[in-house]
Amino acid sequence: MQVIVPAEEAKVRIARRVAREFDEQKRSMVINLGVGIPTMVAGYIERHDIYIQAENGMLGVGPLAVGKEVNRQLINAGRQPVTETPGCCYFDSATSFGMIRGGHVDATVIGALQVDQEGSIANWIIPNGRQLGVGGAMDLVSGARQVVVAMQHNTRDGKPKLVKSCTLPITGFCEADMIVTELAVFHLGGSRLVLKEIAPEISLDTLVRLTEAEFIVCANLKTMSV
Amino acid sequence: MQVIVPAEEAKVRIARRVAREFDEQKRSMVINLGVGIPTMVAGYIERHDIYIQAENGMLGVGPLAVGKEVNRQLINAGRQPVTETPGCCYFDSATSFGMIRGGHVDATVIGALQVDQEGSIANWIIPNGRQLGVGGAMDLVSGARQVVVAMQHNTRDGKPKLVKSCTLPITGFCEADMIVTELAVFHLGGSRLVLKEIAPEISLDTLVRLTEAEFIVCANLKTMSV
Amino acid sequence: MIRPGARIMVGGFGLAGYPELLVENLAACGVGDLTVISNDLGSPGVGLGKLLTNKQIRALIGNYYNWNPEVPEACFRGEIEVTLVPQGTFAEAIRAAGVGIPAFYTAASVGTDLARDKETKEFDGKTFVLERAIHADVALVKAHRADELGNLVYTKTARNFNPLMAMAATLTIAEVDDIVPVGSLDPECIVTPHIFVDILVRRD
Amino acid sequence: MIRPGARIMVGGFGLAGYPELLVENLAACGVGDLTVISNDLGSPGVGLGKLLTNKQIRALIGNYYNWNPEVPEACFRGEIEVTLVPQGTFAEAIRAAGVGIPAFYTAASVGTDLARDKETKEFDGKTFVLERAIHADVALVKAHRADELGNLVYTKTARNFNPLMAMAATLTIAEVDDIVPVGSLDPECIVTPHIFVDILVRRD
Repeated sequence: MQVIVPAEEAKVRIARRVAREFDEQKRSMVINLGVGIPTMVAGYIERHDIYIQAENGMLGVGPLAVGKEVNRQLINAGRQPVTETPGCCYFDSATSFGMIRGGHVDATVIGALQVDQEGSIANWIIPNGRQLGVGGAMDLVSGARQVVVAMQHNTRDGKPKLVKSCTLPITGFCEADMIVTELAVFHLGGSRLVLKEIAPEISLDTLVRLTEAEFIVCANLKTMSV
Repeated sequence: MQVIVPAEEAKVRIARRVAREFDEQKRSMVINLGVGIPTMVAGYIERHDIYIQAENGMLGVGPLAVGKEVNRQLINAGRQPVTETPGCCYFDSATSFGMIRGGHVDATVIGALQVDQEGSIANWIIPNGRQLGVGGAMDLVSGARQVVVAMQHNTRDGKPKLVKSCTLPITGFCEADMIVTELAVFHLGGSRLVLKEIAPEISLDTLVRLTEAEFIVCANLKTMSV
Repeated sequence: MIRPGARIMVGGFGLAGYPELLVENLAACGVGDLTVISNDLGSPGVGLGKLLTNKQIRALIGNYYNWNPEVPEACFRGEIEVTLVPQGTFAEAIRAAGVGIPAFYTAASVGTDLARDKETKEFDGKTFVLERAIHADVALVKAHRADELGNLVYTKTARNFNPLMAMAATLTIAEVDDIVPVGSLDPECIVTPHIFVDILVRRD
Repeated sequence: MIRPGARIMVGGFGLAGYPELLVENLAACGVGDLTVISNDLGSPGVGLGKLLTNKQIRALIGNYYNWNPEVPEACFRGEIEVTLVPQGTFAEAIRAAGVGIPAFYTAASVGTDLARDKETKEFDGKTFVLERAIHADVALVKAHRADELGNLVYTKTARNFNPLMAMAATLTIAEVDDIVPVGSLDPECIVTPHIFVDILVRRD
């Protein structure tokens, strides 16, 4: 299998592109970041008025804690020790998901196993008997105002993750608003997948070949900045 | 109309009798007191581990505030300025009614316009066009573990308030657990009204004459201490 | 920011914890046809009562209007529409709107006049009534202090419905006595996180 | 105080804010056949994980067990029964039990495997799933500090499910780092009022 963008570079590219999306909205936002690539997004956000919410009960999550900063009672939803930003606050899990379910969180960035061309997301379980957990994924995709999927374009063995119809158990139907991979940026418009940006390394033909989902190409297709 | 116990004395007697009920339970309790006679109950409670909850968001309501103690931002549910007891705390109205609805408040003491022989309570409105308010009465009678009705035995013009079936709009069906008037103490047992205590001034015949509701007399009928 | 016909929520219980300045301004600007969602309506000509005296109100949703006799009078003359909701249900329904719960069940009011036309359902042999969330276009709340981000803390029983209403409206305007720098409030003691607050107005 | 077959709730998220001492004691006393209601089950042999290693668990209700691979293993061997609930629904259902709401509607999980066999209903054209309150016999919670009455305050993200679980059980036992005299805690900053707490246990 041909590697177009090496995994580590791909992850950084995705995180940076998602971060830019928020920076460009030019307004104060509250966002929630899932584990993996989504957590990396925080490191690339430049604006200071973008606040990170952790669903385990915190608004104003700072960078990961290192050394003496580590406090076992101060973690993010991925169980990583984190720091505080000024003006942060704590609350119980019902209030935390109240923010999410009530539509107060401007965006959630999540990873996914599959996303289909209608924006349905599968990211909570591979039915293999070794997994048993849903976490806050279903609440987040149904509650957050904007759902950004940040994931590598294909699986490790080269299978498409952007599919016609999810074959894995669904987290939420038609919930994705934007999908960022290392090869492309898609928006969901009227339940149709629209290609907005394409990576400089590949042609549209290559992208179509690496993508099972059907998509339409935006009239104003741009080259993804990398 | 014959006055057996003058109104002011009646109110004090009722409040004192209700207070004794809580004092005798010999355990820490949280109680909620309605406006009128119920509010007076606080003044007669002797135990120090009986805490008063106000549904507008306070646990640990102290005596009414006087003089310099008055703080416009510290009131009970009847809009009276109150004081704090040590260990008091404040919370929003949803949490406050969460305590009530969730069965955490041990008892509520409320006034009533009518109570019927099945324990249904009418205390929120007289349909005369001059009233429009329900307050927390319906939440309190359905949520508190014990519902104590504290009211004068008859209306000002001598009509029975303990009736066969309420004619006024109902606050809660079969919710009363105990009824204290200046003339008698009743319990509700298996949806039947049971006379437990009778005032020293009257005979059982007189009580029956002044009470429209049917009741059974407890084998161990006591004289109400006054 | 408040248009004719808007649904507005106003915090407070009696005269404790209501946004006095914001209500004054609303009365002064005269915008009408309002639906006002509040515990009560103050007293005649006082606090929220002013909006009724000024005939700015089309409908009320709340639970206790006996402190302001102008309300039952206007209602029975047919000038305004009043929806009474038991106080605990009212608080929970506002919270529900804030936290994305469209409806919930409660035992309060089952079988009474206030549950007429409402769906009921049995759980574990007991009957409950279905209550819908109560949303608003704008919430006017009163807090004691804010930091510059909009985190809020309250004072005593002036808290009441304010933290709930802050969550339940499209736009939340908080009137505060004091604004302090970010980081001045104890993160453990913040009652309303800034995510729920859009605009701060300081009393002077 | 915890009998075989009891439904117990335990606060905590990962290893933050769980009642370490109470869980140790529960593991030491060996009481079995438990239904454990918690966010997760710690790690293998660590925290709540001990109860599974000890075979004290009959059923789990929670939302995330991937941090403890012994859970899926035991589940798929049929040794324990696991009910997964989305985390937000889980939190809200525990609160609901505490505040006397038997059931509520949420959009989370609609149409998914986790909503199978659950009732749904439309509100304003959108579908929601009916979720029942989650009660327990005993709640084991962890707070930072209590006053002698049982008012509780927490630390940072160790708060999580603890204040909710404190409301939702017949008996609530709170493990705290510190007990201070009544009146020492700021009445505005108390998170769990003492009405919800039955027993205090101080760590030494």
